[in-house]
Amino acid sequence: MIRVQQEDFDVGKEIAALSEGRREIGGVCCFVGLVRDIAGGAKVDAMTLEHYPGMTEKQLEAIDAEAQRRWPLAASLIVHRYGRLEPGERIVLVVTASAHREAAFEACHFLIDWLKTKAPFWKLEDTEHGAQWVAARDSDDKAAARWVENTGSTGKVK
Amino acid sequence: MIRVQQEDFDVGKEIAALSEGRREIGGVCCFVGLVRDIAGGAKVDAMTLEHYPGMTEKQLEAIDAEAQRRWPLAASLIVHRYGRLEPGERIVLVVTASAHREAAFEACHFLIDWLKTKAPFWKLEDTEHGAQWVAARDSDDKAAARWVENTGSTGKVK
Amino acid sequence: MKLIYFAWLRMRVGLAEENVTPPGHVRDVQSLLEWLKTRSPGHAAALKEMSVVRVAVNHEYVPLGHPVKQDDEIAIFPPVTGG
Amino acid sequence: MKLIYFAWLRMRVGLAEENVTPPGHVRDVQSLLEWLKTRSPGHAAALKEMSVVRVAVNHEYVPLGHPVKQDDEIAIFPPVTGG
Repeated sequence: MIRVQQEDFDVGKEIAALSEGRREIGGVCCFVGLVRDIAGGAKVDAMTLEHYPGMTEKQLEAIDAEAQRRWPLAASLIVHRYGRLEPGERIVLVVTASAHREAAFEACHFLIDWLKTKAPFWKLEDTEHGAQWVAARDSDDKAAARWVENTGSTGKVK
Repeated sequence: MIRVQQEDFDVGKEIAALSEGRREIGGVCCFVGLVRDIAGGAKVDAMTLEHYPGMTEKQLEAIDAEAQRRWPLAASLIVHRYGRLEPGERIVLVVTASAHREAAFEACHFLIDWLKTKAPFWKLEDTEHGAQWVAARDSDDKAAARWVENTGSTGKVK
Repeated sequence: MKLIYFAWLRMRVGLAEENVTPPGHVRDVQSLLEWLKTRSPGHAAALKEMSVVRVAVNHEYVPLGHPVKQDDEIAIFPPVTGG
Repeated sequence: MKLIYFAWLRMRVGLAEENVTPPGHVRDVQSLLEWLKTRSPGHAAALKEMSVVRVAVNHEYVPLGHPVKQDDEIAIFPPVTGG
């Protein structure tokens, strides 16, 4: 399940809703991304997340479906916010639930790594040096590259 | 930070309390373990978690300190329940917060793997075939073995 | 065709979107981008460094050789930075 | 010394804890466990399969060669299954 929204989300409620009545679930893994107050050494006052409505939903749906295909998940959720956010605010939530913790961990890690390089969002930071578009990071590309499937492999690439 | 308690916990509140006002945090990873309604093919009506007061806290403190030493964490939390729990109930919560998501993910994964083989808890399951002590699983030992430090290495053992 | 720009690419072009009818030789993404560079100094500046330009046709990422048609929605943007 | 048992080991021994004063030759965990087996059929049954017996002295896991002293708190239990 995916959602793209301007408003904040409640992590506890999202997890509870996802696992409610699903008693085959043994483990839930979640990741919450927050706005940091520092970027490249400069103080950040706020950040504006721009996205591409339509493509965002389509890409997130595809990413979510890929996780469901590659891991035995009972449920999964991606919530991504857009608009103006201040330091400390939540940006993104990924939740995965499975009978087994390993699948929950791997799928959650995959989802955040994957969406960082695929979902059409762009961050504009208001810093003490003015507004700056965040540059894509090599480390994010490398993190995503770990999850590229080899022929016949379904897990994390070692 | 660690807590051992009989009562339930609120995942959203725990995460919020841990990251409150800490604007250097960019990512929070959490894991929630739940009671499943099936164990080894048998229906589970309830589970009773026994533990060793005193040693439990000491081991969890040591595990938490080890995560703090091995990863650049802004904060971490382990909450483990004991007593009688029914399917769907929360057993354990692990939360890690860091400037960077990779550290948060690895430390969270380490903490749950590590505590499963080190924290003195024992599960007694009420199943349709009577009460059964849960046997330790090889897969848990293997999961924990990944995190054994090689000389000079601090990350996940590949 | 409908063109949409995002982030600093949008700011350099000076437009969030535009409808264009390129000449007949524009058949793929590569030739579309080359033609777009000739439309204005803003377009040229935005598309100067191709290593940081990504293209989606009808909401899917595509390589430079991907064909473009008059009824396509074509988005042009820098590498994404969400999450 | 104070002995504490947990989980199925406790049930087999039939005691949650007991205070014992072992003979002088009991100087380490190994010799303590051997001596305990002679105390009752319950103890013997609980400690029969040593591969599933873990020992902590004063809240720390220890190997079989670890020394034991009269004022130690010694816990004997199966592999843990929390989390």
